[in-house]
Amino acid sequence: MTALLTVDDLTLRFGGSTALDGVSFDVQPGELFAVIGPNGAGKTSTFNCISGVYRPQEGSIALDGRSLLGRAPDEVARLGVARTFQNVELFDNLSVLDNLLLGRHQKTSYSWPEAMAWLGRSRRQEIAARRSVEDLIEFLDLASVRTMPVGILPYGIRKRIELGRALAMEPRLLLLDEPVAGMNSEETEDMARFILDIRTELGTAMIMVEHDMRLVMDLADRVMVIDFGKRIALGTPEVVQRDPAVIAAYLGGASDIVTDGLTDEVAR
Amino acid sequence: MTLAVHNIEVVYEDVMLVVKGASIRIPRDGIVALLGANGAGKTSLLRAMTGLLNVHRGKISRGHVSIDERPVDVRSAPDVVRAGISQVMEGRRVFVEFTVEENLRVGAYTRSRAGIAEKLDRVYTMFPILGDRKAQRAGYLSGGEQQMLAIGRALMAEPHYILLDEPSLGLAPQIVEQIRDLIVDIRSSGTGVLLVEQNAAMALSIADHGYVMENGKIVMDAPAQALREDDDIREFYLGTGVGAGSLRDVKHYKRRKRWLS
Amino acid sequence: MSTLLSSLATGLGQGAVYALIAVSFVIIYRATGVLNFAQPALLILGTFATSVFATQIGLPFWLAVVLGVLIIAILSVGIERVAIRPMVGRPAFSAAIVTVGLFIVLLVVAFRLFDSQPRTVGDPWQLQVFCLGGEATESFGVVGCTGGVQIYQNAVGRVLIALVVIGLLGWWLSRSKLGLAMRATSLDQETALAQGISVGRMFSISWAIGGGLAALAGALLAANGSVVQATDALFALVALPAIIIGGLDSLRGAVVGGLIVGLSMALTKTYQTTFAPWLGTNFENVVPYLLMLIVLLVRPYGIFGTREVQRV
Amino acid sequence: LSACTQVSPDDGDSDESMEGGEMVTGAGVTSDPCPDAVNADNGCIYLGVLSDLTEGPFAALAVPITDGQRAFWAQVNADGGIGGYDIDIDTYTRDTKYQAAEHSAQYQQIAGNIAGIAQSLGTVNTESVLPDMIERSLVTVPTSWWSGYAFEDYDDGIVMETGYSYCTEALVGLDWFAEANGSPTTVQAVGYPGDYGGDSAEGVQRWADLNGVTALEAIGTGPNQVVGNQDAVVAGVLAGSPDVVVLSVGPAETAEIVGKLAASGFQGRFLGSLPTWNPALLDSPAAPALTALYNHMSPYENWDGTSASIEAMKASLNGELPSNGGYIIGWAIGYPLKAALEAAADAGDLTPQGIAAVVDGLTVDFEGMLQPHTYGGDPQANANQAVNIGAPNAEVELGIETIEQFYTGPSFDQTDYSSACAASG
Amino acid sequence: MTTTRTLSDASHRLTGGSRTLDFHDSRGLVSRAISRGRPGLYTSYASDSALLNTPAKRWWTLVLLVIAVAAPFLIAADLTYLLTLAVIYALGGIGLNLLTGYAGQVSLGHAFFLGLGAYTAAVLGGAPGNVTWGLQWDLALVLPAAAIVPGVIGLIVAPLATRVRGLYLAVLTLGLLIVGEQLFKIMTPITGGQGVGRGVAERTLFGVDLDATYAIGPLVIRPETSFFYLSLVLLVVLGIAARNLMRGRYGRAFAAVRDRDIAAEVMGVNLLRTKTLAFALSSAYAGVAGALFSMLIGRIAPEQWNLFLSIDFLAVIVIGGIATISGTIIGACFVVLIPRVLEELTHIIPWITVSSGGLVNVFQLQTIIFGVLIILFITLEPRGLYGLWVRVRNYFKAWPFSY
Ligand SMILES: Nc1ncnc2c1ncn2[C@@H]1O[C@H](COP(=O)(O)OP(=O)(O)OP(=O)(O)O)[C@@H](O)[C@H]1O
Ligand SMILES: Nc1ncnc2c1ncn2[C@@H]1O[C@H](COP(=O)(O)OP(=O)(O)OP(=O)(O)O)[C@@H](O)[C@H]1O
Ligand SMILES: [Mg+2]
Ligand SMILES: [Mg+2]
Repeated sequence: MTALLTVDDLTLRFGGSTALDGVSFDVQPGELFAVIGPNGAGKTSTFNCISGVYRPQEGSIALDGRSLLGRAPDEVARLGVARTFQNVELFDNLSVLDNLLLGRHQKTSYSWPEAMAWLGRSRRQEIAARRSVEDLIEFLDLASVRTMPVGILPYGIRKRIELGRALAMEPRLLLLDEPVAGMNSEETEDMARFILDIRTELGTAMIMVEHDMRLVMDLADRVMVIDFGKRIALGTPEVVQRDPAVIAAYLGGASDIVTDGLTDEVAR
Repeated sequence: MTLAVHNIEVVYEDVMLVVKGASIRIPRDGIVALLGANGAGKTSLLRAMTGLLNVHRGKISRGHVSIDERPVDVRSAPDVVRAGISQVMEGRRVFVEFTVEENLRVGAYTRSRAGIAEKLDRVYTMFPILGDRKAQRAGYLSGGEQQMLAIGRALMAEPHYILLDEPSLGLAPQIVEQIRDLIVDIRSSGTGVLLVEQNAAMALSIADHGYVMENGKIVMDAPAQALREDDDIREFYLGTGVGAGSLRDVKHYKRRKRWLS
Repeated sequence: MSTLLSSLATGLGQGAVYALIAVSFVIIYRATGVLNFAQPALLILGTFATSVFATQIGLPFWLAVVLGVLIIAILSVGIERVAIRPMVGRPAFSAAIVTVGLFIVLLVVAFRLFDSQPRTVGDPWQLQVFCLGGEATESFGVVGCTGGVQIYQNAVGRVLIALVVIGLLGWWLSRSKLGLAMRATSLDQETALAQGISVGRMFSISWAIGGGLAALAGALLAANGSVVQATDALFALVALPAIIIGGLDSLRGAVVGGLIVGLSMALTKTYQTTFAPWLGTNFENVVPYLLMLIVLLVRPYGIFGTREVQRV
Repeated sequence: LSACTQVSPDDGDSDESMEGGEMVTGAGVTSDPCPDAVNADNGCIYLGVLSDLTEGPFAALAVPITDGQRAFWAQVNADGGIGGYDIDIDTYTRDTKYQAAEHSAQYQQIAGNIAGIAQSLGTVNTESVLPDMIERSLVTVPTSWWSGYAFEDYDDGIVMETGYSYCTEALVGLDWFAEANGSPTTVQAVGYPGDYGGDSAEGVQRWADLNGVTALEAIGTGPNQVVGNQDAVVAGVLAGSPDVVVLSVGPAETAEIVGKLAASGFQGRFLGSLPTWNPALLDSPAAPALTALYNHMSPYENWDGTSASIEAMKASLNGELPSNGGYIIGWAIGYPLKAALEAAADAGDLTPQGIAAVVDGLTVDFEGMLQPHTYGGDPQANANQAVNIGAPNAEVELGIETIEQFYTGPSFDQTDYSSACAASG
Repeated sequence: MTTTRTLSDASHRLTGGSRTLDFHDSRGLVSRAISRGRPGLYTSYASDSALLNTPAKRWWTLVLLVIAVAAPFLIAADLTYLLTLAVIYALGGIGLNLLTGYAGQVSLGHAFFLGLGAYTAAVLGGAPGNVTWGLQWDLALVLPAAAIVPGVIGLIVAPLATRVRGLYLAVLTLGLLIVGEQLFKIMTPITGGQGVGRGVAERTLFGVDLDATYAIGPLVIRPETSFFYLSLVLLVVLGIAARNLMRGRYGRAFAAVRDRDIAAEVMGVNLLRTKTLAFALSSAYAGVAGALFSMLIGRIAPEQWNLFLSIDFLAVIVIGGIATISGTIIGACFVVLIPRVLEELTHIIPWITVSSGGLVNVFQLQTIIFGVLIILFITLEPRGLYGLWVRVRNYFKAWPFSY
């Protein structure tokens, strides 16, 4: 199986500091790939490079063999990459419905004169978009808030809306930046379920950045660890978890949280 | 010495009642955890305590806040800060166009300029990465770095009470660990802490007392130890209840249990 | 050559007034995020107050200016309390339209006060000139200058006053906590509140300073060797390209922008009619804006402006 | 569309009626008395005023003009009114802010309710509604002195200009200048482009051509609110150093130009058009220079005039002084419309059409404030060309002392005055 | 639409498929059990997103239209003139709202585009003057041209404008206005020149002279009436077009660009193209409004396309409501009609007259009150007059249940 996404030797610098330093990895179709690392390691920057927000100085990124480098974010989106953001980036003044419909921007294609007339293609496409978005609302259990402006909704719901918006883009590769941050365990479980469902039902490949080790270790097929912009480990959760370099740089004493103390039942 | 909230109600836009008579007490020498699902009204309660409601077109429709049994006027946020209550706001909220150091200096706005250098140093030793980036614009920091900055900024005011709205959000496990120790330190230096957390495991591991909020009401009010042992808490907040296993096995139609609703 | 130097001098003098106006805009912008369209009206009211003190009550010019500045500062604070404070937390753009409403009201008040009369402020400079290398002449009670470089004393006075006042202001803002607090307020009012910054106070202070500076600029504008009418208020709008050239949130930028605008207009006035008459009458009005467009092409945030921080 | 039939425009006008057996009246004339009427038994003729009364660029002049007009008509009413009617200009006085759009909107609002327009300020503004005024036959007195109003092809005869045009002013003023100060070798016009400075500059040019004098290229400028200062003018004038500069700008600009040029050692003199003066200039630093170098031109008598009308006007103020000479203008521009109304009343037709009909050939007596003027006929032969030359003098009320009354010179008659000097677009 | 199908199918399975809503049925019928007791529930997406999606809205619109059509016959000519002006302001306001309200690009240069439209119309549709050009074309050609020329200029300047943001953009567009005014002043054959101006387009539409008075049966259609209708028709058509545009993908893209442009890009919205479209369309609307405006006032001078005209339009959209089309219309009525209302009201105040003495004269009072009203409306109701209306409506909607 050829990789869906190949990232090779990615290097990103800001002025003097190096945010990413020769990071390479690949993501297989349908894979759930996790990226972890300390704060400021460069995880979000990796996402930003893939989705075209940052221009890396060196390296290559290819989706299905097509280079993503130098492409504007909207082109990358067209090629099938969708993402969520670490700091929820929803359009606060718009309703949930409109936020999700925005995800379908590329899937509708009528021109502005058609939009003005609101006949034929524009109308058909809008109704189709609406229909698929309603499905997502149902799926993500957002029906009760669908016409509310996103700005006043609680954080957890907003994260879910963001996931919905990304899904509405029907991506081939979905980038999730800390999908369960700020959620309690119940909500985390819901989110985990959504992620698994997306994966099994839609077969979308996903890269997930997360600090919740339970989610990462339970869900991911493979885990990459970066520290100071460098890849320090890549492998299955079991392997990575025991990697001393990873424990030193990231899990630290906190690996206790996973392995003993209050949550010891969680770890096998 | 306590910061206490008495039976407070919060309404937004004159119609949406989101905190429905909540009372909590934060002793100067204690850590109090406030748990609750998304949208329970925790942030709203904090806003009520720090005078930030009117920014959100909300107001306190009943109840009051007191320090040491003396009522404080919480309608003016600057007065609240001067009274010694600092808040780490939800969503980091650093001044993106300021440098890291400027952010910290703004945090010390209510304090005299003397001693500011030491305070800065303290924050930089606590979070070395901030020290490395003190001249960088805060907006370009990573999410976790911004969170550290927000916590550091609140400490600059040397508050008597500090209200932390999800301080561990987006932090690496290692840092969470550090924050946990930090909070314990803060408490021992004589600052009362209100800890709003989704990471209940972390919160309850250090808290003395805990509250659970559901739908705007305080539904549980017990010592942390008791909460740690409560079955419902274990299931919904700690994720360690009956049947907890790999997240892969979680069923999505799992019924939500809610108190009083 | 002497024409060039003379026009540079006048240009600097005008530029100093523009710099004051620009700083008065910037100071309010820096604290409140609002572009205050009422500024021209405050300026002309400042002229009026100074004029009343100096010519009707007969106070010395300097005292009249100080009183005028104080009165307008107080007026500005009042205006801010009534009309701008309710806009805290609302889009800056709506607040800007409120200031347009204020402008309409205040301008009519100014017209009523002026009562169709041009005014003077009794400044010490009048039409006097420094004559460098030329021959001082006296014609018709006006001491003038033939040949050589002719520099109006009011230009020198304007430059000195503007530099001293702006310099002191900048020094004070950078030294005190207030400067930082004001900027914090404009960046994020809620977070500023949460740091204990009284947003309302920052608004008041910035309006007081902004209004006072506008009044000072108004007094200096009237010290032009001629008279001033209420309509001259509109002239304050040339500060807009100046603040954009310098960068909206930078005091230094406002000064540089103001001087650039003053100089470029003066030079255009002197030379355009000979070199490019086809550009039309009053082409100098366009020059600041053309410079602004060029600056924006190269630096979208002006010369000293802070780039907006954006990351996801 | 086939259902539509075109009808003639005045089919809808049905408000004509017969009053008292012989008087025909139309829009703007009622048998009811005016509000606050002086003569309660009289009917009322409503006249419109479209002026710049609050915040426009000419408010300083327009406000006293309007005050003067009100005083004039109050006097007419006090004298018994016209043909059994009092005149009211207050009800339909409107502020145009000197904006064409506002002028047009306000005009639309009052046009159907008035018998004529007692004041219409600004050439562009007036012209924007001129076609409609012509259609309604609304006789109008303009307060702008553009040469086009002398010609029927522009105004169809309904605009009753007073005094001369800016163009004539420059021609005659320069004649006077040559007489008083010796013939200049170079002249130059400085002014706001358009109907004001443009018209005047054309007059300067014509005078120069006629008299074999060099007219330097006219310098365009703008009010200080737009251009900041008049340095460009100062530099431009100095460069050519003409013997006389004809100014058509505002008072503040006049003071600045004259003062700064004097300070720069300029040796020439200045002739200022009607709106260049304001008494406050005598307090400005430029006062000595103005007193020495500047002469003011006005078609109307100045405040120190001696005619009956000036006396009557002063009486209307009970000894107070207006803020500037606008008051004189306001008083003077009352005469033509008064004469037209009287003639129309005599003819028994006070409809707008009736009033318009008497204008052609009507000779208006200004009671000495201005020389009598006959409307219609040959524009050149009938043109008013008498200039009152004044000099600044702090001793005189309103600061201008008349030094030559109703001067006329030879040049105007030699020019071809058969079309507007500065054409409209 | 196979891709859509996949997602729908998938989420059917994802959600267990046991739902009452059948999204594949084009009418999306809702079972009676669900819709019972919920009259507000839409029964199909088409009707949900329809322009007038409630009976109340349909009624209101109909009533307003009937009133608008009947108005010229019921009110005096000068009020018709003002109504026409309000309609034109609404049209121009919609243009500005597209750019500033929806796409978040604050523009102080709107008057320039109005001017462009006006001069395009004047040159193509006006009579030649002493120095000015005039082709005397029919309005059927002139009006589209008055949209296209400013639209194209908008398209050309947009790339520069998209480089800067916020107030920088506002002042940049002001620069455009100032430079434009200078151009207008020196292009005498087109504009007649400074302080002089020129005449405007002639009112001939499809060969019919709108300056003549017509009778249809008993109805007498005067020139001002036919011009009002022309403007009204344009407003209705272009207003609906704008509304349509804003409720679909372009409207959402505009809003996305306004609120968070990086996120918008990541969602697949092309910033440059979206902002350019906003600029061009806004300018085109302004052009049409400018053409009508010029024809209404009868003569245009280069100085009149100034900052104050731009600010008038900003006031229209802020007072009416940012990012609402109907709000813009309300705002235009406010800005145009309130001075007139004030005039009526202040004239009955006994001690305030046109005299220049006293505290203030009646005009100064009117202007002051107008300014104060602007301040009051904006400070008291953030979402403009439209917001006020929505609030009243919501109050009654939510009335028994205010939790
Ligand atoms: N636009 C930028 N300009 C300057 N520095 C930047 C920029 N973006 C990121 N950085 C720096 O690059 C480093 C990596 O940032 P990044 O956001 O990728 O971290 P992260 O791994 O996502 O961390 P976290 O877990 O805290 O979100 C950080 O130190 C940050 O300060
Ligand atoms: N400005 C507002 N206007 C109206 N409703 C609001 C506003 N802010 C919050 N709410 C509502 O109040 C309720 C409580 O919100 P709050 O943010 O206090 O919850 P929370 O417990 O802090 O949730 P989270 O864990 O997600 O932060 C939510 O239902 C939310 O939609
Ligand atoms: Mg990150
Ligand atoms: Mg919260």
